[in-house]
Order: sequence, then structure tokens, then C-alpha cells
Amino acid sequence: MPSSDFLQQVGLPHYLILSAILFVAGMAGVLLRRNAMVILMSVELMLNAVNLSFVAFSHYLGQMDGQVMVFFVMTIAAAEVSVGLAILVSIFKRFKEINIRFFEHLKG
Amino acid sequence: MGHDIFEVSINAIKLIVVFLIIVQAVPFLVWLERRGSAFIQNRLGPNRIGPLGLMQLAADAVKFFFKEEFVPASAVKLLYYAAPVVALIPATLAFAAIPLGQPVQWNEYTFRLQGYEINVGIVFVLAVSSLAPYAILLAGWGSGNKYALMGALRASAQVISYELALGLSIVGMIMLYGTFNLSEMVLAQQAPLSYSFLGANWTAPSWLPAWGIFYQPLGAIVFFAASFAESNRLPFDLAEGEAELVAGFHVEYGGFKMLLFFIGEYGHMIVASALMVLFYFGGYTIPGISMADLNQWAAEHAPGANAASLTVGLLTLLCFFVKLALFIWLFIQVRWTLPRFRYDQLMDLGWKTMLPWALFNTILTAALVYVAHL
Amino acid sequence: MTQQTLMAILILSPLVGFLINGVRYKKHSAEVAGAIATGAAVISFISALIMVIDLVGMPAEERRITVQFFDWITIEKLKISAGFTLDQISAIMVLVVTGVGSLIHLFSIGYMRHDKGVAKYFSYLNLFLFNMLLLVLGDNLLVMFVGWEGVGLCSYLLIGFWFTDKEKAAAGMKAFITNRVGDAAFLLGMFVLFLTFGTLNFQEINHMVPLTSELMWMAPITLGTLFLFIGATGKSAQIPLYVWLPDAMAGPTPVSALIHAATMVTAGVYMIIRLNPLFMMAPNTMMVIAIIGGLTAVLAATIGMTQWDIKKVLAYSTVSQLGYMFLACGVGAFGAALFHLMTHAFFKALMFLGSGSVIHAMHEEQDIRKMGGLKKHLPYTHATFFVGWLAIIGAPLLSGFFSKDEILWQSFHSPRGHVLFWIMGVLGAVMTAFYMTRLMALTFWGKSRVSKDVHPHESPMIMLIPLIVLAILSAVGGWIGIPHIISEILPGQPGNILETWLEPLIKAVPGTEAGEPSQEWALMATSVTLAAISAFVAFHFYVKDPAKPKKVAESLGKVYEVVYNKYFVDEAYFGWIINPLVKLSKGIWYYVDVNFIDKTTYVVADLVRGGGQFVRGMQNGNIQQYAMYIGLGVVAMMTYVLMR
Amino acid sequence: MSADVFLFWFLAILTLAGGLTTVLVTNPIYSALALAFAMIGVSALFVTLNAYFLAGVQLIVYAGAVTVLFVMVLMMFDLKHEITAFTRGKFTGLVKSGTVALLAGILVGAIAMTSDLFLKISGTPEVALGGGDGTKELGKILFSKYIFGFEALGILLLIVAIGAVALARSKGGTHAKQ
Repeated sequence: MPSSDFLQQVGLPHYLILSAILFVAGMAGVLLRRNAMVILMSVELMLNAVNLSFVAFSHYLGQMDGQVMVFFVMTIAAAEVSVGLAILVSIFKRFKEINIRFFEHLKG
Repeated sequence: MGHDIFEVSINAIKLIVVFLIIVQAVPFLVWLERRGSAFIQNRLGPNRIGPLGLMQLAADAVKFFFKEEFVPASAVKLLYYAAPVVALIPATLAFAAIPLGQPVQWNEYTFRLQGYEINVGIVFVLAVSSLAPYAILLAGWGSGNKYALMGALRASAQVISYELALGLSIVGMIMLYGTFNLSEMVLAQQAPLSYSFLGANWTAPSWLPAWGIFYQPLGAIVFFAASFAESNRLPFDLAEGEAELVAGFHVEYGGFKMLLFFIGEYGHMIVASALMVLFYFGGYTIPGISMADLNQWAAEHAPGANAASLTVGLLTLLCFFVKLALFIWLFIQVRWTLPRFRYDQLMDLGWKTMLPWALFNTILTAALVYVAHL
Repeated sequence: MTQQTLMAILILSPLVGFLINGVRYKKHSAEVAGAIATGAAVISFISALIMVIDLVGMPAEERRITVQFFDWITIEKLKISAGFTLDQISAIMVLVVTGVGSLIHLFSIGYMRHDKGVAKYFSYLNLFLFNMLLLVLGDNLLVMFVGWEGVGLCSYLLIGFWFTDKEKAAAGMKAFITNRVGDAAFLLGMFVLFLTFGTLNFQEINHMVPLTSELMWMAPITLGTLFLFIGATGKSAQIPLYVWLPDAMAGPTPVSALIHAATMVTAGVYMIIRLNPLFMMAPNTMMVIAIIGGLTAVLAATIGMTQWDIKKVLAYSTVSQLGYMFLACGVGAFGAALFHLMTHAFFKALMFLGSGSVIHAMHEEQDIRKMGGLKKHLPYTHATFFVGWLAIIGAPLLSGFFSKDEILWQSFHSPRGHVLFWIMGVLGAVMTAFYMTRLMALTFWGKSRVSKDVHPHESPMIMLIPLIVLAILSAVGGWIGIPHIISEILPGQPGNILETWLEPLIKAVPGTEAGEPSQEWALMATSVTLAAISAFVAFHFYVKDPAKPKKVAESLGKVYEVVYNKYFVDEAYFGWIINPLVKLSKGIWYYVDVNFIDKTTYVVADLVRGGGQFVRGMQNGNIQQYAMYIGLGVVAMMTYVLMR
Repeated sequence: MSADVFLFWFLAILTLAGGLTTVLVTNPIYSALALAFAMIGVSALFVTLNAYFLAGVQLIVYAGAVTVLFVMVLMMFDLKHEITAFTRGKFTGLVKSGTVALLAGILVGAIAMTSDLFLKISGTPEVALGGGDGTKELGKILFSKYIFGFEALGILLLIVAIGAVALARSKGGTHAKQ
């Protein structure tokens, strides 16, 4: 049971812990889920967790750089999703299958 | 928000009022649309009940309330029920961020005629309205109907693709006025129109206000067209193209849920027109009269400062609503005059025509601003 | 025009000619190619002339044109600029190189007309000229070394010009490899000098030299100069590295004239003259140089007396004349060395070209036993050759006489000199007179031994003009260095122009007292008379009764055999140096490379493959597992960071 | 419990619920919607951190574009509930879960080890941002200090757009044969 002032004063650690939990949850999704779509979503979740910690740091350290990083992360996330979804769509069109284990057969 | 009970309560009331504006405008707009379409098509339209058929509104409302609560068997309950509510959110939230009039100075309190003041208002409005597709998708998926699903997919695709053009067309204004704040943007448009470029100045006759459309005509056009698509209205209403998909994503909806969808759609319309007014037509400022003169005049003629600022606030509010009404009528007019696009035409227009023009506008503005600031 | 542009033209025009001819060399005809090449040579000769005239215009003390084109190498201590300098020494050398070079280009047009790769030949010739100019004009040892290597390369290319013939290709390789030995020594010398002086620039070195005596730098200087001298022996064909020059005669005759008589082989001498203050500080080196030079002069002369190939004879004569120059350097008479270098360039080029004309006339026949009585067939060639002969055997008032006499007098008189050196010199002179007369006799005089199917004919004008010009030069060229004793009795006492010209750069050996005129007269008379006698003997042998030489040879017996086979030097090299080297390297190849290095690399390769096989197992295409590896990596890293 | 603290806990719980649902729910559409929920929560958290502009961008990019794309694609695929939503192999599943647990432990440990330091920091709210939202500062730093990264991202986006179009046009990826 966390102490009461942990509940009372919200500080950097709270945000960090939150983002850590989100990150780990996303990682679990990436590692354990079978649906490629869901895996992509989990990746998004991880990225968001990282963004959160970035913003928290930039807020509490009073520096903008963290927010810039968030900017970049968002851009890269968008790019990654668009390509990933395009690949998934084209594979699904062809094989009617988005189970991650199935992708092992796409060698060569 | 507030510091003492009076201010807080006033603000709370303000929020409720803003919400009600959206909600209550809808029946009126429905009536307006029906009458307007009737006039356009040489009909009379609803004119039986009450003067000018205005009681029709009440009748519709009653009908909506008392319709049967119907859920298709193949529906996904949760999503089916969630969709209409979600549909309500973006419009209302966005509208709440729009300054409707000059802030009223009441003793030591300042009341903005606006749901809430946000420093990055434009971004907020865009962000909120970018949530619109969810309602459509939820509805389409939830009501387990292939027409609905297709409509939903179309609609959301359309909305996403036109968001780009929409956002880009505003960027020009943002660069010009250097602010994300809607109120500041409005105030920046009150000065008399004058171009100054590389030292050369040209000032228009004083009755011509410095509206954004004079600086960003291309942006204005693109924005206007894109806002049509955003609010899923003709000529872009493929989501509910009666011909191919019965009624699009809200086939399965009836009664009050349908009404909520209506509210969402008309809310979109209102927000779009309001943004049009804000960005390109000087917001709540009265053309030809700068705010300073207005305050001056009010201070002379009204008893007491509070009354003066109140009058000014109301005047500006009135002016804003007049402009808004004009644009809404424009929406209706367009709806009943233009035919509907084909889907590929729609996508071509969005991606191959409007997006490039918006980009061009942005780059041009950037270049001009840069040169002007040299 | 500024000095810079002039210098650029002087150096670059042969390069341009080389490029023009070198590109698409199969397309150019002999005339076009020759015109281009000769034009390039002449242009650089003219610009050199202009610059030298400027030089003469300057006051005697600062007669130096230095042009720094750009900084070539800059490593913090080592600063080398592509700089070129024209001073009294390089002026003479440049004039000789470009002038004689142009003449020989002209000659080649006629000589090489019927050759297929004529344009290639001319491009090589121009390239050689360019490199030679680098060598001569470079104001630091490195630029000189570039030229040094370049001329070596060109000599290789031109010796092996007819590379389809195995022996000629082999001769080219021999020359190249032998030069390598010298070049290695040259490099070592450069290193030593750089370590000692911290610079490679001639001026700076020569300025520092006076300080060296109190800085106790004798040892490094002696070492460096010795190394440089070995390099010189390589390039200038001295004992023990002279063996390549006679074989180098495999190349076209004009090449032999230009490279292996007039210019390239004198590079070593030039280098020593260039650094004369430095060598002055190293008496031991000077002694070595003198001994080697004298020995080479005598040895090569003895071999030359027995050869039957016209060009071989000339080659050995070249070697012995180079020996003279080194002898002069050794006794500190650098001026005399330069003087002899110039005159030798004239008359040796003349004789080579003349022999070329003879060979041309005899349809590529080089054996003088099959010649004789060519006088009536080729009168002009004979006349010019005659002048050359007089010059080389030191007939009075011709160029060879003055330079050779200068050398002999100095070798006797200079404090670094010794009577033995003088004796060597005189021996060399006598033998030179002998074999040159023999050559003349067998080639031009006496009754013809030409086989019936050969019809000798005089060469075309384009080949005769250079001969005539060179003949004039080798007749009068020596008059710029008339010794005092003669100039005193001459009307108007012209004095020793060359000496006064070189005076600021080449100081006399310390402790030289004024020579005794009577003594000098005596020595001069001795050498001249001895040479005359031996010439007469040779004439008697080979024209009056040709049976005599055979008898003499038999009477000498073994000795003659040894001399005829060039003292078996090549065989010795093969037996004691080359074959052991080949064996050794074969052994190393087999035991070290094949059995050790390759084997180890195989083992390593197998290890890598095994590792790859193992890792491949992990790479099973299960993306989530990869993600897991990444996660584990992150965990590891974070644990490290936290535990640290 | 003051307003902002309450806000934080509220949003935190919201976001966590969204994230966990994303991972745990077997119907991909629900997880997509939950993801959108989490995104909105995160952007709200940004607001509590005074990063208004980023909050807006977060909504537009993630909630407005990315997740909508997910939902649309899923609806096109029309997937039923998966029989095996989670990895089946016992051992690998264990190992992976172990990895996750390890990472979680490490992260929490790290934060715990350094939390006092953070608390010290968190004592001083930001000053450089001049109180209100630092949109202007963000723009300035983005276009001065990080301009190169910005340009690079632009190029990246262009390439991605082209690649996505190419993929979408190709009939079923590399194995296309008709």
C-alpha cells in the first residue's frame, strides 16, 4: 500500500512509473500476441509510453528538447504504422492470414 | 477556471449554454434546410404546423422521442449504443473553443463569450474534429450491417483524407498571424485592410476590414471545400449515398440516436462555418468598425462600464451569429444545388487537387512571409 | 611572361605532348606524332633558353629562379612543396637535356619512321623528357626522386620497346631491377639527410652544411652521402651496378643516345654536383667516389676494347666516361665533372646517333665485323662521326680535350686527388683512344666486309641535321671551359667562362694552391701524346694488317677471354645473388605462405562457419523471439547501468 | 487531494485501463478502440504537463489518424475472435513472460533507485517554458537546434508515402502471380 504522500504529491516518478507500466504492457503485447495488427498496436503503445516519459522529463526539467523528441517519435510512429499496415494489407489480400507465426513461411 | 462561486457558476452556465446552442440549433436547422430545399425546388415545404411551419420542429422532436427503441439482432450492443454519443462529442467540444464575442468585463471579472479559452485553440479544434471518424466507424461496425459498414469505411476514409487539406489550408493563416489562439486571430483581423510588402504599403479604403480572405483567398477556398467534406454533406455525402448504400452508416439507427447523429452532423456544419468566419471573415468583429471605436462608442452611450462592455459583447455576438447564419445558409444552398461526387472523383479531388493546392498555398505564404520579414 | 608561366611551360609541354601522343597512339602517323613530340621538346627548349637568358641578366650572386607551384606534402615537420629552381648548375643541365633532346626527337622521326608503335615511342620519349626536367629542376630531393623514378620507368619502357623480343624485354627488366637497388639506397640516403637536417630542400641543406662541422654531424653526412652515391651508381652505371647499361642497348638507338648516353645516366653525377657542399663535408665518401669512378673508367674501357657490337662499344665507352665524371667529383672538381658531362653529352649523343645512322644504313646490322669501308657510302655520317671521334679521344682544341684534361689535371692537382687517380685517368684515356679508333677503323675505313645483299645508303636529311648540329657542338662546345694556361696564350684571354659562371655555387676544394703552369703543360702533353700513340696503334692494327689483333688476342689468351666475357660479372651476379634469392623466396613461399598462413586462415574460416551454423539456429524467423532477444538485451544493459 | 492530483490519478487509471485492454482483449477491434482510448488519455496527460500543443498533435496523429487506420483496416479484414490470441508454445511463452517481468522489475527498480532524485527535481516546476504553453519555444528549438532531424524526418515521410503506395498497388506483395 503506497504511502499517503505518494498519493498526495504527484511528481516526476508518478509519470515515469505510469509510462513504465504502459511500456511493459506494450512489450508484453508485442511478445505474446499472435495477431500482427495487435502487435503493431502494442508497439504504438510502447511509443506512447516513451512519449509520456519524455514530456514528463521536459516538464520537470524545464527543457523543450524532450518535446521535440516526442515530435520525432510521433512522426516515426506514423511512418512505421503506415508501412506496417500496407504490408499487412497486401499480405492479407494474398493469404487471408495475419497470424504472426504464419509470417515465418514468407522466407525467400 | 474561477476563483469564487459567482465566476464559477457563470462559467458553468456558459458551458451549458454553449452545449445547448449546438443541440437546439439542430431542429431549427432541420426546418431551415427543409424549407430552403423546398424553395430551391419550387415547393413549399413544411408549412402546415404553426406559423411558417415552425411548429414542425417540436413535432419532429416529439416524434424522435417516442419512436421505438430498436436494435438489430446482429449489432454489437456496446458499440451500437456508444456511436451516437461519440458522434456528439467532437462538434460540441470544438464549438466550445470558439470565441463568439468580445469578452465581457463585469466588475473585476472577465467572462469570455466562449466555452473555454485555449492558447492553441486551432490545434485543439482540429484535434477534436479529427475524432469524428470514430463515431462513424463505431456506428458502421456496431450496427452489423454491410451497407452501414461500407458507408462507415467510406466516410472515415473521406474524413481522414480531407483532414490533411483542411489542416494545411489553415497553416497559411497561422503563419500570417503567428498565433494558434483563435481570439488573437480574430482581433488581428479587425484592423483596416492594408498590404505591406518589402516596404511598399497599400492601404485599402477604411471600410474594408483586414479579413483573412483578402490575404489567403486560396486557403479560404480549400478550407471551405474541405470543411464540406469534413461534415459529410453534399456534395461529399457518399457515406449516406442513398443510391448505393441505403443510408450509409446510420441505416440501422432511428429515433433519438438518429437525432444525435443529426446533431453531430449539423454541429460539424456549424463548427465549420464558425471556423470559416473566424479564420477568413474576421470572427466577431464588425466590418469597418475597429473594436476600439466600438468600445469608445459604448462607453459614451451606455450607463456604466459593465453595461458598456455587455453591449459590446452582445453586439459582437450578434455580428458573429449573422455571419455564421450566412455560411450555414451557404452550406444548405450548396447541398441542394450541387450533385454528388463519385467515390474515385472524391478521392482524386482530395488527394490530387486540394492537397497540392493547400501545399502550394502553404509554401507560397511561407516564402512571402520570409521575404517580408527579411 | 612571368617566370612561373615560363617554368610551367618548360616543364609541362613534354607532358602535354606525351598525353596527346599517348591517347589513341595507334592512330597517329610517324610524321604527326614526331611533329607533336619534337614541337613539345622544342617549346620547352625555347622557354628554357629564355629563362637562362634572364638568369644571365641577373647579378652573379642571386642568379636563381625559384618557383613554388603548390605545397605538395605537409606533415607537421616534413614540408615539401612542388618547387622548381633554375640556377647555374641546373641551367646548363636543362639546356643540355632539352637541346640534345630536341635534336634526338628530330633524329627519331627519320629513324623510327617505319615502326608500328611510333606514336607510343614518341609519347615515351616526351614522358622521359618531362621526368628528366623534374629531376633537373626540382628544388628538393623528393621532387628530384620523382623524376629519378620517372626516368627509370621511361628507360625501362624504351629499352623494352620492342618487347616482343624476349631478350630485349629481359634487358629492360634488368635495367629496371638494377636501378631499383640504387633507388633503395637513394631513399635511405634521403631519410638520413632528412633526419640530419630536417629538410630535403637543396638550398636549405647547402646553407646548413657549413654548420655541420661543429655540430659533429660527420657520421650521418658520410652515411647519407654514401647511400646517395650508391643510388648514383645505380642510375649512372658505375661499379658494381653498371651491368644494365650495355644490355640497355637493346632499345632503339636514339633512345640509347638520349637516355643512356646524354641525359639520364648523368643524373647521378648531376645529383652529386647539386649537393657538392654536402659531399665536400664527407672526405671519405669523396675518396670512395673517386676510386669507384677511376676503376669504372679503366674497367669499362678494357671491356670496350674487345666488343664487336658497335653499340656495345659505345655503351662501355659511356660507362668509362661516366667513370671520369665520378672521378672528377671524387677529387672535388665538380665544375670539371659538369663540364665533362656537357661535352660528353654532345659527342656521345653524336656518336650514338651516328651509329644509329650506320645501323639504319646497314639494315639493323650492328656487328662491326660485318662493316668497314662505309666512308664512301655515308660521307656525312662519317664526317660527323669523325668529329665525335676526335672529341672523345681528346684531340686538342675539341670539347673532349678540354673537359678530360681538366679532370686529369684536377685529379693530379687537387688536394683530394692523387697521382694514382691521374694514372687511372690516363690509362682510361689511352684505352678510349684505342677502342674508339678501332671502332672508326672497323666501321668506316679499311676495305668493306659488307655482305652482298646489303646496300648501305646515306640517311635522310632529317637524320643528318642533328648529326651536323651535334658535331659543331662537340667541336666548339668545349671552348667555354678553356683552362687558364691556354687562355693566357690565346688572343684576348677569354678565361674560363664556365668556372666564373659556376663560381658562386661550386667552391674549389679547400687548400688548393695555384697550379704550376709547367707541370700542367707537362701532364697535358703526356696524356695527349699517349692517347695519340694508342690511336695510331689501333689504326695500324685494324687498317694496315687486320691479322694482328687476332694474334695479340691469342697471345693474351685467358686474359682476353675474361675481358671479352666482361669479367664474368653477370654470371657472378647470377650465381651468387640472383639464384640464391630465387631459391630463398621459393622456400618462403612454400613453407611460410602455403603451409602456415593459408592453413591458419582455413582454420579461422572453419571456426566462423561453425559459429554461423550455431547462430543460424536462433534465427528461426519467429519475429517475437527476435523482439525477446532485444528485450533481454535491454534488460542486460539496464542491469549493467544500474549495478555500475 | 487537490484538483490536478485528482486529475492525474483519474487520467492515469484511464490510460492504464486503455493500454491493458489493448493488450488483453481478444477481439482486435476492441483492442484498437482501447488503444484510441489510451491515446486520448495520454494526450490529456500531456495537458496536465502543460504540453498543450503536443497534446493536440497527439490527438491528431495517433487518435485521429493512426488508430483510425487500425480500425478501418480491421473492419476491412473482418476478423472474428482469434482462437489463439496469445502465443501457444509453453516454453517460449514462459520465457517471453519472464523477459517482460524482468524488464518491468528493472524499470521499477531503476525508478525506485532514483526516485528521490526525481522528487528533488519535481520540486521545481518548469521555468524555461515561461509558465504557459511553450509552443513558440518548441517551434524555435525545433527549427534551430533540431533542424537536421526535422529535415531527415521529412525525407523519411516522403519515402514512406511512396513505399506505402507501392505496397498498396502491388497485388498481394512479392508472391503476386496472376
